[in-house]
Amino acid sequence: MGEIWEGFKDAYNLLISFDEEVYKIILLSLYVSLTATFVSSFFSVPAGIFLGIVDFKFKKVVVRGIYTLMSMPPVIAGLVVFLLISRKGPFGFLGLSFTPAAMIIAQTCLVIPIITGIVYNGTKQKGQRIKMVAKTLGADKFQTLSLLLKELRVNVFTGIVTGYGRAISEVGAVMIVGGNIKGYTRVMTTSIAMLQSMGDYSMAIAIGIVLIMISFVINGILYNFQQGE
Amino acid sequence: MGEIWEGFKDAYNLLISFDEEVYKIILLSLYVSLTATFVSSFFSVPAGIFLGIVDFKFKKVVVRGIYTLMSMPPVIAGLVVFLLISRKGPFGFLGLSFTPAAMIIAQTCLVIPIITGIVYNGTKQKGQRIKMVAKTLGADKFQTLSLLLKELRVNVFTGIVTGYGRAISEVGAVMIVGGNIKGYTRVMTTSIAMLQSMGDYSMAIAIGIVLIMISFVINGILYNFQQGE
Amino acid sequence: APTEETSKEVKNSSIILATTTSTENSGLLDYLLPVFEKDTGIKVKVVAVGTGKALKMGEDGEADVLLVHAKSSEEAFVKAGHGLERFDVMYNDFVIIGPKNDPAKLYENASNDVIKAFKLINKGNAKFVSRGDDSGTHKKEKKFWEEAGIEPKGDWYLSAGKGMGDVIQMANEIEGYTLSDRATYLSMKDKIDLEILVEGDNKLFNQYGVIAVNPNKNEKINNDGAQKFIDWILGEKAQGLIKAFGKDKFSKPLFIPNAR
Amino acid sequence: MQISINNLVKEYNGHRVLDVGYLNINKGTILGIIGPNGAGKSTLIKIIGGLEEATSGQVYYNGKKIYSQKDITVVFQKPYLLRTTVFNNVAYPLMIRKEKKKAINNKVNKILKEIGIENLKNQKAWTLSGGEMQKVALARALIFRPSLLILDEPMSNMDPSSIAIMEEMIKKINQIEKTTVIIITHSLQQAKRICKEVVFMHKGKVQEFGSMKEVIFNPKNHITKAFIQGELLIS
Amino acid sequence: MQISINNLVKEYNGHRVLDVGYLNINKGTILGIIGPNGAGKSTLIKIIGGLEEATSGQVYYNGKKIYSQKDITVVFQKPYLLRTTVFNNVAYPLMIRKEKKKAINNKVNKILKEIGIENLKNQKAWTLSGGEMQKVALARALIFRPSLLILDEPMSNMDPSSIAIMEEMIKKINQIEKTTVIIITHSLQQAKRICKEVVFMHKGKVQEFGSMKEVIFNPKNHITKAFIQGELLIS
Ligand SMILES: Nc1ncnc2c1ncn2[C@@H]1O[C@H](COP(=O)(O)OP(=O)(O)OP(=O)(O)O)[C@@H](O)[C@H]1O
Ligand SMILES: Nc1ncnc2c1ncn2[C@@H]1O[C@H](COP(=O)(O)OP(=O)(O)OP(=O)(O)O)[C@@H](O)[C@H]1O
Ligand SMILES: [Mg+2]
Ligand SMILES: [Mg+2]
Repeated sequence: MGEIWEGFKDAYNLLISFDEEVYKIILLSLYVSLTATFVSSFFSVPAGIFLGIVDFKFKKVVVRGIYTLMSMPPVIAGLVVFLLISRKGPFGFLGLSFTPAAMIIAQTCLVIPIITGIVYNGTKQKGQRIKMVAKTLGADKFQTLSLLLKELRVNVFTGIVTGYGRAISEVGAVMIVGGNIKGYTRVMTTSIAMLQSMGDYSMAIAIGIVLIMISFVINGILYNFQQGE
Repeated sequence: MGEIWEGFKDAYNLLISFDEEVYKIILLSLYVSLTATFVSSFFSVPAGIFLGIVDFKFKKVVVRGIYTLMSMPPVIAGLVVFLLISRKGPFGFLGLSFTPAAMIIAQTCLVIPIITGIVYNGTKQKGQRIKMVAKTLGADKFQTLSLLLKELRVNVFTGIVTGYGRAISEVGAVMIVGGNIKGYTRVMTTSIAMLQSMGDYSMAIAIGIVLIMISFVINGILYNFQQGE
Repeated sequence: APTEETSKEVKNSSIILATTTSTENSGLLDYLLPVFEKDTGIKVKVVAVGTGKALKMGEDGEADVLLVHAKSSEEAFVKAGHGLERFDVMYNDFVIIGPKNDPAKLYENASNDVIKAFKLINKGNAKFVSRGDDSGTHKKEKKFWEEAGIEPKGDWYLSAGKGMGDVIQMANEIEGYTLSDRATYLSMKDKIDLEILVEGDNKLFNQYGVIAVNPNKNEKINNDGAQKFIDWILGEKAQGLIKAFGKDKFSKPLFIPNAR
Repeated sequence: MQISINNLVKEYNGHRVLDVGYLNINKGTILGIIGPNGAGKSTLIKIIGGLEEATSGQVYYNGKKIYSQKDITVVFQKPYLLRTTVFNNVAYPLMIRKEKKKAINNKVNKILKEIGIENLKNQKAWTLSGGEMQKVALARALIFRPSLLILDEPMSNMDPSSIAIMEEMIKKINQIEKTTVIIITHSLQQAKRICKEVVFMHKGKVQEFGSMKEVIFNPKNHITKAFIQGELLIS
Repeated sequence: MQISINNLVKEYNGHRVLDVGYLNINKGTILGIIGPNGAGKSTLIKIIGGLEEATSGQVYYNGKKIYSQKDITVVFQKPYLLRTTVFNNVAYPLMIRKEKKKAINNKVNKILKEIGIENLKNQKAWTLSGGEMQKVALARALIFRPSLLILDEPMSNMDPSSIAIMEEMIKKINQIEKTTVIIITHSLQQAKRICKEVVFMHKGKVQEFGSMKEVIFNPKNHITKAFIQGELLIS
């Protein structure tokens, strides 16, 4: 219990210490998870919208597959990516193992189904009508997509926030593909896991608090994009 | 790479081996994560609906707080629950540390914000109109809630599926509060993490495959509840 | 009241053992504990963590008994009153493992001199993966660097903050060196390309100890069970079992019992 | 139910869209509300129906501030139908009133037949045509015999013969059960056919209130006059 | 734009809701579609507007199967407005046609003024009253001068004087730009005022097609006759 309160104190000290290592860890976390969220959104938001308004054979199976992949354990995503990019793997020649790039790839795999699933769900409910209006007003394919994006922004926002939440908070995938190398691939969650495994609870909680505070700010920024209502 | 294909073979062998330990692990995973999802839904679905239709002071802050808690790292959730229920913690007298009950509690904490956030989002968009209709037709509070549930079932479904996905796939929280004790608190994700750290990749992937297959079935069952459209 | 009695019985019938990953991952506990449970009726719940965390769990009274390998920390632990008494149980040894082609030429020049080997790694600018997690192994490694007069820092030195198995895999992936306990290495040998390059130095001795957690921490601590476990594992039967463990598979025991 | 309104004001961000000083609606009347778009008609009835808060002012139901929501119903301008079948939509108010299954069946079948949509009974509500939706919404409100029935342009998408049937039903319920009916309409014809009294609203204010004849043939107010002339212009 | 329809059929789960053998809509006409609820009017115009697939049959636009969606617009029975201001809603078709900002401004302000809602310019679309929404939806369709304008009960919630204004605008566009207009309405009065030709539909079939006078004063078909009498009954 005491550790929780101490965690708050430590979090404060951590932030005002301006320790370079701490800030590097925070920045790398943000870089990796935000990039993964951004890359995923780039594919998933259009994919979710597409799924929501277009009918095709086996659509039901695809949708159920996506919902299922929402339950993909981060460790498995990490492991599969690791095996693909490892020295002996098919993409070994790229030399990606234990790099931030590998961490981004693994998190992207994890986040894609989440954003796709949530955006699909919102589109299914309102997408058809929006598409029709766009059509009647003479919008081309790209304009229709951008209108759908605008009108469905609340759902897109929820999808992205949920996806970001998954990315920033997961530890299994980045731990495996990144390796938690000090000064290079160590991020907030891997630090937390490490500190926890070393029994340094209050420091672990301190970093957790910092992580949550940062998420609060980031959600605020994302929230402003979907505003205007 | 080869490990991935071997993983499929191993998954098959695992399932047809009818090994008691394997089935115990699978069943415990399901028990813990489904119970956590169920308990969370019980609180979160009404809470999300409530947030979506009722206005109050500081609502915006509460909503942003919930979105933020979606990014709570499982390790932190696990750690905080652990400190609370640990022998010297305030709830130590309950003797919950390293028990399945503790795992359920930790996962519940993790899943509550996710379901609440997604349900809130759906309710915000349609809840007000549904509430009005219920009112005009003379529904009392409970009947209104049950009508909202029915009409918003697609959103509720997405929330529950996303929450379940988080619960079944996370390893950080259950590892800490459960301890990965063989035959007692070992679940699929902690097994995967352990096998992975022992370098037994194909077996780790095999369990991952089994986990995903099970999620496919569970999502199918959940999906049927929201059908009827 | 009858309920109190049953709850006491349940309490007596199980203990929490905090230990390092090496004892669990090597399969030793899976091999020993069923026998213990049959002999005493006490169920053992194993929580496998690093030595640092295991000691912390003891300090917090979260575990009843510890089986760890960091002798000086263990003695400090007992001295601070967190544990009752420390006993030697068994030992194995540490080894330096590395890639077959051995770029820093450890096997050629330092096959039984760990300090020299560390110097060679540093001089050859070969990659080294450190546990970096304050575990028993990590503490040992730090001591060697100190003795070698090297401050491990730079691109060649990767501090991973992970368990032994993970670190071995990392070393394997980047074709670097690492310090490992023999048991974990042997249990993973088939899956990796690393070989033992340095062994046999007295400094690489790895002693495991058992400690009962001081029951004054909280009333949930099952000291009776812990004592029974200590008595049992130090006893002839268990020591014999330890000696036999792994012989068939590795032709050598993984741990050598040395209880007095 | 008798309704009286006292100094009712509704503002949105300081913009006043409703400002009704005093209005008394007698039990058993059929009151028509007419007036141009944006006059505040829907806002007024939403407040009366307890679905929106007034910025200030009061509504009294039979002289009291409280009322049972079970007695009042509102049919919206854009009906919201539940995502289920036509039958279940119409049966819903009876179901929540815990009527017997058989009674529900009889009542629903009867009303669906009366308005000529018994063939749509098992159709999903969201596949209905616009007029069909309005019929279902109206049937759902009429079936549980509220004592105050508020209708917001309930027949705007219906065909003429359906309108005739619906108007008959409303008149009948009003006669037999003494239900107070408030109906917003843009059709002076319709107001003439069914309303006993009529209110003319403009820019949030009640400009005219009186019997049908008074308001239409003898408007006191030049705005009302202009509105009615506009109507005559197009009919 | 000239439209001809050939054996158009629409079925839902085997239930036929539309079955139009042959129908020719001349360029520059104003065609009214009347008929009871559920007759298939909305279904027909959705297919013509390219918004729904027919189960079988063809629609030809100026003799061809292909057409530019930029030339055709449909105003729905329940308008869907974008979640933004009135101005942005009306400006949207011009924006996607990449008109200059100034030109857009002028055009939008002009049309809002013409229909008397310039004061709502900056109001969010979802706060509008029912009639105001219809005005915005109609303005949004009229502003970009389509060559085929399809309207599904576009004025059902408007007040009489707004209806008069809107009808004038439609007639003017039809005259000046030779826009083909198809309008569904339940008001025979309205059909009389603006339509050159009229189609009477019943149960998915075209029962009657001809000039306004022919259909209304001299219906060939007893169903049409009954419908028109129903209308007379209430008006
Ligand atoms: N949230 C809001 N913000 C600003 N103005 C609003 C808001 N809600 C409604 N209004 C305005 O209030 C006025 C009254 O609306 P109301 O729906 O009561 O009109 P109405 O008389 O029912 O019109 P109609 O005949 O078109 O249905 C309208 O001009 C509308 O634009
Ligand atoms: N998905 C569907 N399944 C079954 N029936 C449907 C479906 N969609 C539409 N219908 C039916 O098709 C018929 C024609 O509908 P449509 O909307 O074209 O009618 P309409 O002539 O426009 O009527 P209204 O005047 O009420 O607007 C209706 O009876 C409707 O119930
Ligand atoms: Mg209105
Ligand atoms: Mg229609």
